[in-house]
Amino acid sequence: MTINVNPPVAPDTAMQMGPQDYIRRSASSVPAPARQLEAVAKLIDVSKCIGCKACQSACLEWNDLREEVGVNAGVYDNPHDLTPNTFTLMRFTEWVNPETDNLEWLIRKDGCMHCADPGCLKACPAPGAIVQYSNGVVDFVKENCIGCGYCVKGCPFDIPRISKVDNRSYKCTLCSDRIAVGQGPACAKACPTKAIVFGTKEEMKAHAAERIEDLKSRGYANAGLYDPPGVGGTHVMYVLHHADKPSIYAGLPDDPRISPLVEAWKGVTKYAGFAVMGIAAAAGVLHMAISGRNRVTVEDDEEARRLTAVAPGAAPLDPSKETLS
Amino acid sequence: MNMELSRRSFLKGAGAGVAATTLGAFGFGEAEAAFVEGLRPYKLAGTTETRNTCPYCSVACGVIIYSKGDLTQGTAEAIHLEGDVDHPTNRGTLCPKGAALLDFIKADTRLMNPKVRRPGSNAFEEISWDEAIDGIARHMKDDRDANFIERNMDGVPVNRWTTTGFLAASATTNETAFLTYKAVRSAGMVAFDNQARV
Amino acid sequence: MTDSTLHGRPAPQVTKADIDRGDRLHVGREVVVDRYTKWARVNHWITAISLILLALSGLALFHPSLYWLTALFGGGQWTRAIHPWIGVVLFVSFAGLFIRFFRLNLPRREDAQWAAHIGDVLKGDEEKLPEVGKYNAGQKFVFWAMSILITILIVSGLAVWERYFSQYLTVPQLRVAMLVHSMAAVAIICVWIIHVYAAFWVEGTLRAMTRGNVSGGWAWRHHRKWLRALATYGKRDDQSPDGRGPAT
Amino acid sequence: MTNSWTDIRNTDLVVIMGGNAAEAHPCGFKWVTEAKANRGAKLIVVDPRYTRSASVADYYAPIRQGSDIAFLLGVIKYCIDNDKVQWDYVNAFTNAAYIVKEGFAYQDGLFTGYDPEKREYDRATWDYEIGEDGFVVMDETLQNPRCVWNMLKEHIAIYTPEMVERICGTPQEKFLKVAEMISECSTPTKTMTSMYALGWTQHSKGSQNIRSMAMLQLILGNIGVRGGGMNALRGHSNIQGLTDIGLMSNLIPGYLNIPTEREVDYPTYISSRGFKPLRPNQVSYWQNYPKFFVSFMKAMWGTAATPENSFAYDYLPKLDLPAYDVLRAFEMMDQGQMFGYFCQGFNPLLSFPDRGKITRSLSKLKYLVVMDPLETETARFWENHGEFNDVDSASIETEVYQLPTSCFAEDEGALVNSGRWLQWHWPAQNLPGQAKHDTWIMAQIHLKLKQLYQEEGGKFPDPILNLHWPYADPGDPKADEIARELNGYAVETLRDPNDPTKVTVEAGQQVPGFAALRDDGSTAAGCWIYSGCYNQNGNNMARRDNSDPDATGAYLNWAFAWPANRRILYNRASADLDGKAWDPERKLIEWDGEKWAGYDVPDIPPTSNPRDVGPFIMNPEGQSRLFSRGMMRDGPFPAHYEPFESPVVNVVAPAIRGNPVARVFESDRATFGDAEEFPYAATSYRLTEHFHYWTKHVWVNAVLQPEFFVEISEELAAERGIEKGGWCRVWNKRGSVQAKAVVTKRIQPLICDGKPVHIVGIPLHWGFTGAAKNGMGPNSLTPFVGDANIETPEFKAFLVNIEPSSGPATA
Repeated sequence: MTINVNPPVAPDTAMQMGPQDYIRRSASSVPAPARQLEAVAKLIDVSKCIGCKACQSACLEWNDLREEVGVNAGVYDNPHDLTPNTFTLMRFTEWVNPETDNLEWLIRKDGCMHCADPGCLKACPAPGAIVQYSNGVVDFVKENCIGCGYCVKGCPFDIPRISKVDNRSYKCTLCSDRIAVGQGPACAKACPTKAIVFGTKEEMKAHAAERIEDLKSRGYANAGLYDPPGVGGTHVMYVLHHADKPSIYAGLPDDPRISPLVEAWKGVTKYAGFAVMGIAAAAGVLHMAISGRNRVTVEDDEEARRLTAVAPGAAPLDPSKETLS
Repeated sequence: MNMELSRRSFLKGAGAGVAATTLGAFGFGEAEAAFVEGLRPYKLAGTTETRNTCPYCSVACGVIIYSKGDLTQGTAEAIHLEGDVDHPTNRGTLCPKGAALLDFIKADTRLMNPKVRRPGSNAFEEISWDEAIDGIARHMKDDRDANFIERNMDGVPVNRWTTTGFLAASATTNETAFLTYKAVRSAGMVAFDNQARV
Repeated sequence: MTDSTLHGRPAPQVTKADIDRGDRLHVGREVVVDRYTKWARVNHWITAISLILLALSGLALFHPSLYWLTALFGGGQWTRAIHPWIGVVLFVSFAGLFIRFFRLNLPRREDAQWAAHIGDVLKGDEEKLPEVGKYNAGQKFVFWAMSILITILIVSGLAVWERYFSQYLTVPQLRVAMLVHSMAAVAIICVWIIHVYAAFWVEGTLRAMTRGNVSGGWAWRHHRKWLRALATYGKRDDQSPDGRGPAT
Repeated sequence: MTNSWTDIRNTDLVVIMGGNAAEAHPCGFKWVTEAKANRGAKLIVVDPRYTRSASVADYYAPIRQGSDIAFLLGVIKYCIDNDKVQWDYVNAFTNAAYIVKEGFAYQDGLFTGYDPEKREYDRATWDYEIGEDGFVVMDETLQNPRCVWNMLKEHIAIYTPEMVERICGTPQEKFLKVAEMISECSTPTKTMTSMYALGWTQHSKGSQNIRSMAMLQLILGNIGVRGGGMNALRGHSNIQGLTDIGLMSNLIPGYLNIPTEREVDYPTYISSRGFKPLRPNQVSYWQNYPKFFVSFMKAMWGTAATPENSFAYDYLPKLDLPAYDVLRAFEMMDQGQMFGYFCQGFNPLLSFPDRGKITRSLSKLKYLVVMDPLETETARFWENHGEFNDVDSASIETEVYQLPTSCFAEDEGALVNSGRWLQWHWPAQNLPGQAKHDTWIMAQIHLKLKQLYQEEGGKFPDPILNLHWPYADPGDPKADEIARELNGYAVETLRDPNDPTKVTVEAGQQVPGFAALRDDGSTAAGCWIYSGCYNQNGNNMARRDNSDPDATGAYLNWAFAWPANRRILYNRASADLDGKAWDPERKLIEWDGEKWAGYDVPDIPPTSNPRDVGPFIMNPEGQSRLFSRGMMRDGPFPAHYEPFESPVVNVVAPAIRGNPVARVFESDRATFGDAEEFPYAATSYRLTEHFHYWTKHVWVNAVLQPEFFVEISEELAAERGIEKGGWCRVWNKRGSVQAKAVVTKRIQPLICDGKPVHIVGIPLHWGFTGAAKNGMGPNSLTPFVGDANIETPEFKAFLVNIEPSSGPATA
C-alpha cells in the first residue's frame, strides 16, 4: 500500500482499521479478529536521511502538538529528547569511521518502533490503554491511560513519555488516524528524500534489500536492515550503513528485548505473589479449623487475680489493711 | 519507491472546490468523523482542498491547503497544509519549513492593521488605510517634486527620481511584481531592486 | 506464702523495663490490664487503614483481574495519583508506631525458646512456652518485618513515582525499583495476613487495639512475664474497673 | 537553472559546490537521491563545512570559502592535461577556435585596460579578431596561439594541484579524487550537473565563480543535455520571477535594459543593440530586441506610446550609473542623498551587510514604507530592544508606515520556480484582519499619486498620468488581468506578413507567443519571455497534467516554462553536429531530417539545418563562450582573487586585495579588518530548519532550531577556550555578536599556503521579533562589499575574532 494519493477530505466511511482489528489490548483480552490486516511498516533509510527534520515538523503539525521553544545545547538535536509533544526526534552523531578515518554524520530519526512484541503493552496495567492492531500498529489510547509510567519501564527503546499536564503517556501512533483512511504517516509523506517510506512490511523489506545492495556497491560492506528479532521484529525498521554496530547511531540498542526484570515483574512475581498470599490466608483458615481459637481459661483469670492481689516483692501493703486481715 | 505519481490531471482552475462538491456524494461530513476507540477523529473530513505553492524556496513545491468555511462568504480559514502528491517536483513531500506553513499563515506576529510610527516616537499607532495611503502618496509627491531630475547637464531628458527607492519582494506573484513595476517605473524611480542578491 | 513456685517452675526475673508507658493494672475481682494508650491505638488504626488502602490500590495496578478495584478510588487516574500519597501517610504513621513499640520489640533470650516451641504455639499449648513479656517472638517478627518492608516500599515507591522522581533515575534503575516494590508488596501483604489472623485467633486480643486493655487472664496466659512486671512494679489501682472495692 | 529540478534524476554525477542543496532545497535535493538510488549516480560535495549535503555524499572535499575559482580552474586544467574533453562538443558548440584580438593579455592578476582610480577596466581589447567578411576569424585546428583554447590553457597553467592546495586548503589527494571523478563526465554518455546557490554568488567575484563551472561544463559537453547544466538554486519562491520581470534598477522585463543617459534617444538606444551575428547563419535572437521593447512600452503606456514619441522613450528614466542597486541605495541614504524607501516583503535591517550602517541609513530617511504579512525588524528598526537593537528612538526622525499584506495562502497568481516554471496558485482563505493584497496596495498608491498630480500638477507627471491601467476595478486589479497583460495581446488586428488577407490575431486578443510580437506598436506584452503563458488556450500556468512520456522529467503539460514552455535551455546542444543525441539513452531533441523533435520544445527554429544554426541562439556567435569578451566587468576569463577580507594573501597576485573591480564605497574602507587583528575566516549561511528571517515567526521552526549559535572546530574551541554549548562573542570592526557555540568535527582547520586557517560558521535567522529566541545575526559582521558584475554582497567570506563570553545581558 505505497501511498501515492493525497489525503482524502471525504474518506470512505468504512474505516480501514479499527477496534475490530485489535490483536492485543493491555490488561485485557480481545477476541481473535475476524480478519487479518496486512502487516505494515515504516522504513527509515538512514543513508538517505539529510536530517532536515521535516518529519518532526510534519508530526507536530498533523498531531496538533506544540513543543516548547528551547535553547541550543551545542548540538543540532532539538528538542534535546523525546517529550509528550515530540513523538519523533532527529538524533545527530558525528562519528569518525576508524577504517576510513573519514567523518560520518549519522542522523537517526528516533521514535516508537512498533514492536511485534511490545514491552509497553506487556507492562501496562490499564485495560485498553495500549492496543496492537493486526497490521502491527501499536497505539496508546489516552482515554484509558492512567499515567502510571509502566510503559516507560516496559519499552526496550525508551520511547513513551508521560505528560505532566494530563498525566497520560504519549508516543508515535504511526498516524493510526491516517492509516485508518488508507494514508501513510505524516512523517513519511513529508520526508523530502524519501528516507522514510511506508508500505506493507514485505514491500519495505524488499525496498530495504535494494537499498542495502546500493550501499554495499558504495563501499558500505556492513550495510543492513534493522528489524530486531529480540522484540519479534518491528514495524518501524532502519536501513543502516553500519548494521553491525547499531549503537553508534545515538545508542540504538544492539539487541533490544523486553528486560528480564520486566518479564519477572509482569510474570513470576504476579503469579507467585498471588500464590503466596493465597497460601497465607488459607493456612490461617485451616489452622482455625483444626485448633480452634486460643481462649483464656477461668484458671488464667484466677491466676491473674491471685498474682495481682499479692505480688511477690511488691511494695508492702498498707499496715492498717495488714491488721485488718 | 513512493516516487510514482498519481495520474490525475486537473481542469484548468480546478485548484479549489473540487472536494467540497464531492462531499455530499460520500455522505461524509464532520459528523461522521465520529470517535472510534483509539483513533483520533480524522481532521480533514469535510474540508476544502486548495492547490497552492510553497512561498519559501524556489523548488516551489506544490502544497494543498485544507480549509473550513467559505471563501465567497469571507469565512474560509486554513486548518491544515500538506504537500501535493500530484506535483512533479515534490511529489507530496515538504521540508521542515513547508511542513509547518500553517504556523506561518497563523503566526501570532501576522500583521492585522496599517500602522504608522511618527518621527521621534517610540511606538506604532494604528491608522486607517485611507490615512496610510494619503500619507505615503503625499511623502512621495513632495519628495519627487523636490528632487526629480528632468534633464542632465547636457540638457538630455533623463527623468530620474533617485531620492526614493523601492525594494521589491521575492515571494510575491508575477502579477504583483508587474503591477509594482508599472507603479514604480512610471514615477521614474531608479533605486529599484529585489532580493535576487540576498 | 509465696508465689514463686507456682506450677513448680521458677518465676523469671522481672524488671521495670518490661513495662511500657501507659501499661497499667486494675486489680479486683476482674483484673484488667491497660495495654495500649488512646494515641497508640489511633496511630495503629491510621497505619492499618493506609496499609489496606495501599494494598487495594496497589493490587488494582498489580494484576488486571483486580483492576476493578480502581473504582474504589474513583478510577485508574485517581488510583495512580493517590497510591503514593497514601504511602507517604503510611510511612509517617508507621514511624510513630515504631518509636512507640520498638523498645519492647527488641529480641530477648526467651524469644528463641518461644520460637523453638512454635508447634506448641500453634497448638495453643502455652504452658510449655517460656513466659514472655509484652510481645512474643511472633509479634516481634511482624513488627520488624513491617518496619523493613515499609522502608523498602517507600524507597522503591518514591523511585517510581512518575510525577516527581522517576526522571532522576535511568530506566534500568526504574525496572529494578518496580520489581522490588512489587515483591515487597506481596511480602507485606503476607505479613499483614499473619498479623490479622493472629489477632483473631487469640481471643481477647483485638480489644487491646479497640478498648486499649486486656483481661488479666489474657495477660497471664499470653504475656505472663509482662503481667508479673506490672504486678511488681507497675502502676496499679485497686479500684477494679467494675467499681467494687478490693477483694478481702 | 538551465534544466529543471525533475531533470536532475537523469544525471550521473552531482557536484554541489557553492551551495548546500540538501540543507536549503531538501525537496529539490530529492532528485539527487533519486539519481543515486536509480541511476547509481555519485554525489560530490565541496564546501568549507561538512554539510547536510555532505552527510549523504559519496565524496567530500573541504575548501576555504572564496577560493572556488582556483579549485575549478584547477579541475579544468586537469581535464585538459589528461585529455578529458568532449572534443566534438567543444569544437562544435564553443568559441574555442575563435581568435582573440591582439593586445589582450593577463598579467599579475590583471587583464589589459585596468584603471586603478576608477577601479574599472577599459574592455576594448577583450574581443575577437573580426575578418573582412564581418565575421570572427577562427582556427578550427586550434593551432593558433591566440585562439581562445590556447589562451585559456595558458591562463590556467598556474592552477596545478599544488597551487590549488596552497590557495584552497584542499589536500591534493582529495582535489585529485574530485577532479578525476568530474573528468569521467567528458564522455558523451556521462553527464554531470552543477548545483550551486548563494555560496557562489555572495562573493566579490561571484559571477566568475559561476563562469568557471560553466566553462568546465562546456568542456565536458554537459550544457543543454538531460542530467547536465548549470543549476542555480534560486533562494526565494519567486526571485526568478522578479528578476525576469526586471524589478531591478537597470532592467526592463525580459532582460531588456533601462537606457543610460548616453542613449539620448530611441534610435541611439536601439542601434547599440544590433546584435549582428558573428558567424554565418546564426539566429542571434536579440535581433528581435525592438519588438520586445516596443511591446513592453505599449503595455506600460498604451495609447500614449506612439511611433511619433518613440513609444514614450522619454517616459523611461535614464541611468547615469551602471546600477542603483541596494548597496548603493543604502550608501545614498547614509550620504543623505535618499529620503524615502519602500520595503515590500523584505527585511533589509537583517538581510543586508553591516547592520550598523543599515540602521544609520534608515535613521536618515524621511519616510519608510514596509509592506509585509509579518512583523519585520526593519519596520521596527527605531524600537529599542536592548542588546538586540540598541537605538535611541527619540533621535530617529523617520516616519514609518507598516502595511499588512496577504500571504500565499490568501492570494492568487503565478510564481516562477528555479526551473523557470510559472505555476499558478489559488487562495485558500480570506485575508486576516485589515490585511490587503499587494496588488490592491500598489494600485491604491499609484492612483492616489496620480490624483495628486492631476489636482496639483508637478514634475513631469506624464508617465504617471498616462500609465496604462486597463483593469475592471482600477482600485483592485485582478491577478488574471495582469497575467494576460504579461503574456501580451494584439493592440491592432495582426495579419500574416506573407498573406495580408490572413488575420493571425484579432485586436484585443491574446498573442500566442513572443514570435507574434511586433515593433510597430501593434502588439503589447508586459514581459516577452513569458509570452505564451496566458494565450488563446487560456491560463497555461494553471495546467496540472503531470504526465511525463518515457519519464524524461520534462512534464511539458505541467504549468508553463519560459521561454516558450522550454524545459531545458540550449537543448539543441543535446545532439551532435548532425542532430543525433550524444547519448541515445538520454534523447532530448533530435533532427529527423526535416525538423527538430523530441521531448522538449526545440531551442532553435525547428526547421533549421543542424550544421547551420548553433545552439546558443541568444549569442551572436550562436556558440557558447569560453572567452566572454567584454560581457563581464572583471575579465573574459575567471582569475583567482581573495575575498576582501582574507586570512591569507593572494598567492597568484600578492599585490591585489580582493577583486580589483569589486563594488566598494570609499566610506566603507575604514570598516575592513585584516588577518592580524581578525584571524578567523567567517562565513554565513542558512539552516534547513529555517527560511531566512521569516520562520522566526513560525512556532514549529523556532522549536526545531531555537537559538542563535556559531559553529567552530574542536581545535579552535580548544585554542580559544570555548565550551560546547557555552556562550561566545564574535566580533570585527563592524560589530559584535554573542552566540552559543556548536563545537563540531564537521568544521576542520584548513592548511592554506602552509598556515592553518580556522573557519567560523555563522547561521542567520534570529532577530528581535517572532517566536524564536531573540538573537543577533551574521550581518552585524558582514562587509559592505559587492560583486563586480551584479553587486551581490560578500556575505560568504569575511574576517572575525572570537572569544568565550557570558552571553547577552538581555538574553
